[in-house]
Amino acid sequence: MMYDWLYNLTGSEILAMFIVSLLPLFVFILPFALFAVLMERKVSAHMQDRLGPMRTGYHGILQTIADIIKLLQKEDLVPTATDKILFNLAPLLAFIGSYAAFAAIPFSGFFIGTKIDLGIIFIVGVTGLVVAGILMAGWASNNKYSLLGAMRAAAQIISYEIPTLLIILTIIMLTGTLSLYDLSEMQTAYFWNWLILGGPAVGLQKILLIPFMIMGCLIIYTSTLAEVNRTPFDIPEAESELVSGYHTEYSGMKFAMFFLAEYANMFAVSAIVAIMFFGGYQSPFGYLGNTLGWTWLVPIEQFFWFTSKGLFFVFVQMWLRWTLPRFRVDQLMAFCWKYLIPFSFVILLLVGLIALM
Amino acid sequence: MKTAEEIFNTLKEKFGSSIVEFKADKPVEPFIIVNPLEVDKISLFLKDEKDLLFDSLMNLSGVDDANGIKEKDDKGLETIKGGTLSVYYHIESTKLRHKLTLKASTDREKPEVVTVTEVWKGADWHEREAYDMYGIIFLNHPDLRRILMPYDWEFGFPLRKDYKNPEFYQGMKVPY
Amino acid sequence: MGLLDQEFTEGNIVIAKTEDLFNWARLSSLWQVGFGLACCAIEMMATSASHYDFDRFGVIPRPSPRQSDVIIISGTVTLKMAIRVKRLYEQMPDPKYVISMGSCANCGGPYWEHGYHVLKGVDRVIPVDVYVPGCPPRPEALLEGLLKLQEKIRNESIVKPIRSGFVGKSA
Amino acid sequence: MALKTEEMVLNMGPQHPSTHGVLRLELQIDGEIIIDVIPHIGYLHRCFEKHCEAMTYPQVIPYTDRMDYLASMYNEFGYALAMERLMKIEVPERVEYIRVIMGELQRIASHLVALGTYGADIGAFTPFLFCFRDRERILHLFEITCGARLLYNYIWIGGLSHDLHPDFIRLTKEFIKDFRPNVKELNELLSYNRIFIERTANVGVLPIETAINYGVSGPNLRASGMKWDLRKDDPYSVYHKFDYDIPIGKGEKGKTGDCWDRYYVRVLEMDESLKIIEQAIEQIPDGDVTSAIPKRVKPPEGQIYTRVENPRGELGYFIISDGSINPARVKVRAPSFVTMQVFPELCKGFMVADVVAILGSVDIVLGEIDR
Repeated sequence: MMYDWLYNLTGSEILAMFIVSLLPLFVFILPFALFAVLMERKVSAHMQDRLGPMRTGYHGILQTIADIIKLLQKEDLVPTATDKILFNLAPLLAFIGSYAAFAAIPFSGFFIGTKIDLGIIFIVGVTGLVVAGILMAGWASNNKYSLLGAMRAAAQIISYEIPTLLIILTIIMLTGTLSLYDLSEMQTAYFWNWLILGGPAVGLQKILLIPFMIMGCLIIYTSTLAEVNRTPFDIPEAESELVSGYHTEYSGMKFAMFFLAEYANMFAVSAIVAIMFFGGYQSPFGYLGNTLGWTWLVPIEQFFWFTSKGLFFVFVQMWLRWTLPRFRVDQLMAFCWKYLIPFSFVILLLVGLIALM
Repeated sequence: MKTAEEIFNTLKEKFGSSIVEFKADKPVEPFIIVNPLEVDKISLFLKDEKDLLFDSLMNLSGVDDANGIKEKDDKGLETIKGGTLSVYYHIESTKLRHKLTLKASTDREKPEVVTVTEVWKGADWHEREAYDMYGIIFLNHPDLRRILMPYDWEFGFPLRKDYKNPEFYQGMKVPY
Repeated sequence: MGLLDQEFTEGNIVIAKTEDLFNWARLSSLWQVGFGLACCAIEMMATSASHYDFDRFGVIPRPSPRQSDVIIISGTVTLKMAIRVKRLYEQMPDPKYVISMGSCANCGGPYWEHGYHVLKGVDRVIPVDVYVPGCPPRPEALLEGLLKLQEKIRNESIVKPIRSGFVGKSA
Repeated sequence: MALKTEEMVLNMGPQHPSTHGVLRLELQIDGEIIIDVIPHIGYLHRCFEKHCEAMTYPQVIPYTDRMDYLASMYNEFGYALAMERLMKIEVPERVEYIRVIMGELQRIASHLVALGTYGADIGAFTPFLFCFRDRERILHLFEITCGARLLYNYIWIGGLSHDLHPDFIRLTKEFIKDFRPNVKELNELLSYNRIFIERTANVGVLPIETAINYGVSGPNLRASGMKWDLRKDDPYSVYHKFDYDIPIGKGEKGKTGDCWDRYYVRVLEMDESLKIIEQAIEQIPDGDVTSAIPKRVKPPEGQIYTRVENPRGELGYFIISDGSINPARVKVRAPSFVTMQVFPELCKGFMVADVVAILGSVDIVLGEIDR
């Protein structure tokens, strides 16, 4: 583990812990957010017969960096009639909420922020801060569009947390663990051990599980999509209705925080789907490092597989965004309460029965 | 399907002196001049009568006839005294496929016409526009405010022929 | 003013390099206010659509003025609208730029003489950086206007300008 | 215990991503439910009618372009038609054919903007760019004909400013060939998308009696189920020589006259326009397009109301001539102006998101509302 390795290296517990917990942020999340924003623009451009950013570096690869530097030096506007404390606190909270989640995500067997046993519950809990941040932003902005957006966001995120949790519960019930690390380790070796294909179970049980797992995967992907406010569930920041929703009044770096938090969140939920159903950091067909006997290569391969899986789901999110129209707020709620939640309950029940077999 | 002349005769029979004149001497369209204070009743009749059924108002336009006495003050600014402002109604029956033009002329100093919004709802904004541009007061109109010009515009009615543009509006210079 | 603008009284090599970086960032990510006025707005939309693709230059429309850097006044500014345009401009955070697109926004265009309700040039209410002539300007003309604006930004400085009479004093 | 709630006034516009210009809507909302909508217009009032009185008759044409800037050709068409009727000018047949071709191309271009921005209003941004991509082809056709992309000054009283470019017919045929599959693509991407139907069907239903009483015309009236098209019902130009249908709303996905019907009627109309163009470029006769242009436009004293079927509905010109070279009065009956009046009726009881959907579906152009 990285912590042990660093502890041996530095000889200081605090320093080792500090570096380990900061590493995901600097090694991964910030570059990822920068990359994801660019990817979004490139994906959308190529889907729309355009080219996207072209003038900053080769095919515009420095575009997001330019955006961030620009946002950093923008004037920091705080409108007069806002609730100043909440207004300044809100982006921070949203930022913390989405970035803290990364602490428990296993990027590889070697590289994991903190190997807590309640990993999945921690992530679900800590992303709840985002809702608080959004609500604060909407309220403090003293703007009706922001308020409407924040109300929509709160209602939506809380509602869609239920199907997410029900599916997570199903998985917990099936595997008996809350730790994301254990969950990933369980689906090791080959892709038929992934939970979407029934997990490491064998025989009739595995075959019976497959349809429910696929359904569960679709449900959790849909509801996490709603939790991170992506099309077709992007009503809290619906551009054509609410200008830009809860962050209408934010400018400069505070807006960038919301912006980056959104993209970090996208990856976080994609990672959850990847871990729960697609084997996390496990390779679909063994490791080159094991074959060649280079053990140091294995974590790198794992990291590669994990990010590829995560990025693939992020790409699907973008694909959906640039294809689908968006729901109306009542249809969105109806979709959650009338379809997703009953279905997840049925899955929970039936998977429980199968697991008893 | 009825010609304008037949409709004029029907109206004349029904309303008598409220229907002033049938004018067909100029190209291209003949029109009927009616009393501005009776327009609503005439319109209602036109809409409801079985063989007329004018169910749609195509257009309603205010017009400055500019037929008063033109006066120049010492600065060379021209004002028009007296004469008339008119309202033209272009109506049509989508069922019987016939069209008709009505004209109501009113006094320039005290321009008052009865509204037809009760008859054709589409007249609402057209009348507000005529008020905005010519200052024609539509009696009984539900919401007679300016529509195109700013609500606080106090420099007169711009489409009148003797309208003078102000120098400044809210600190912004208006002329070129 | 942006956060660091004119915080320094004299230039040196560090500041010069920072300045270059900042200017590069500013000119490569000019987010525009998603705001159209009249006919020119259609050409502006065509410029951001597939054929001409504004996004190549890093220009994306933002619905909220708070998050934008450049406002393209695309069309006739009427007296009723001028107050709102001004308000919109004031809502944008510094550094902010204005492109006046089309004859109407430049000087009143075809409405200059008899337009009793037309503001003859948007520069009567807000400061304009680049004027793009045409009625309406072709998308290529708007792109040229954007390149001109980028050129202007490239030569900006974060050093406080030295004004005669104030040399050496904290003005 | 009943919860005490308060109504809220939400100001939408003049700067708002989906008001299609500078319209301001004052929404009275209870939560997200619309109680009342008050439209405020005039933010683009460019004094068209005052300019007409100051200009000579031919000089008015560039100003008509700038009213409905998405359908400039048709605005010129209507004005030229009114003047020709007032002055009793016989127009060469070739001119009429070219006008029809241009008008129908313009109708497609205008509908493409309407459909694309409607998609963007509902939240699908990609169809918007697809529509603009196709529209660019039409603009190219206009450009080789008269040199302008958006505002043309092409149709003059009694004729046209230029004859067709030699390549025009070939390029138009190519465009038609390429465009048909693109309409199919649009249908797959947007029209029959389940979420799109959910958002638009049964929303903002316009009953036919209300529509007629308000004077609503064009695709919005046809979507309510009335077969009323001035090209057939009040024929002008050479439209009677072509074979085409008038698509009407059938309530396929919801009630007749809902947003989806209004949207889909426009999709179908593009197809009918293609048919007209195809027939027109087959039949187009030879001739001189400038021969009937009068040297001096000085109509006799009189008045005329002429209307044409603009992409947005009935575009009427009411021209009063006092015998001089300037019009005494030009009043434009703008279809969007009339349609906008019925808008508050459509919105009541729906949600904030539906206001955007309804506004997009009636397809307004602010330049025409405010003139």
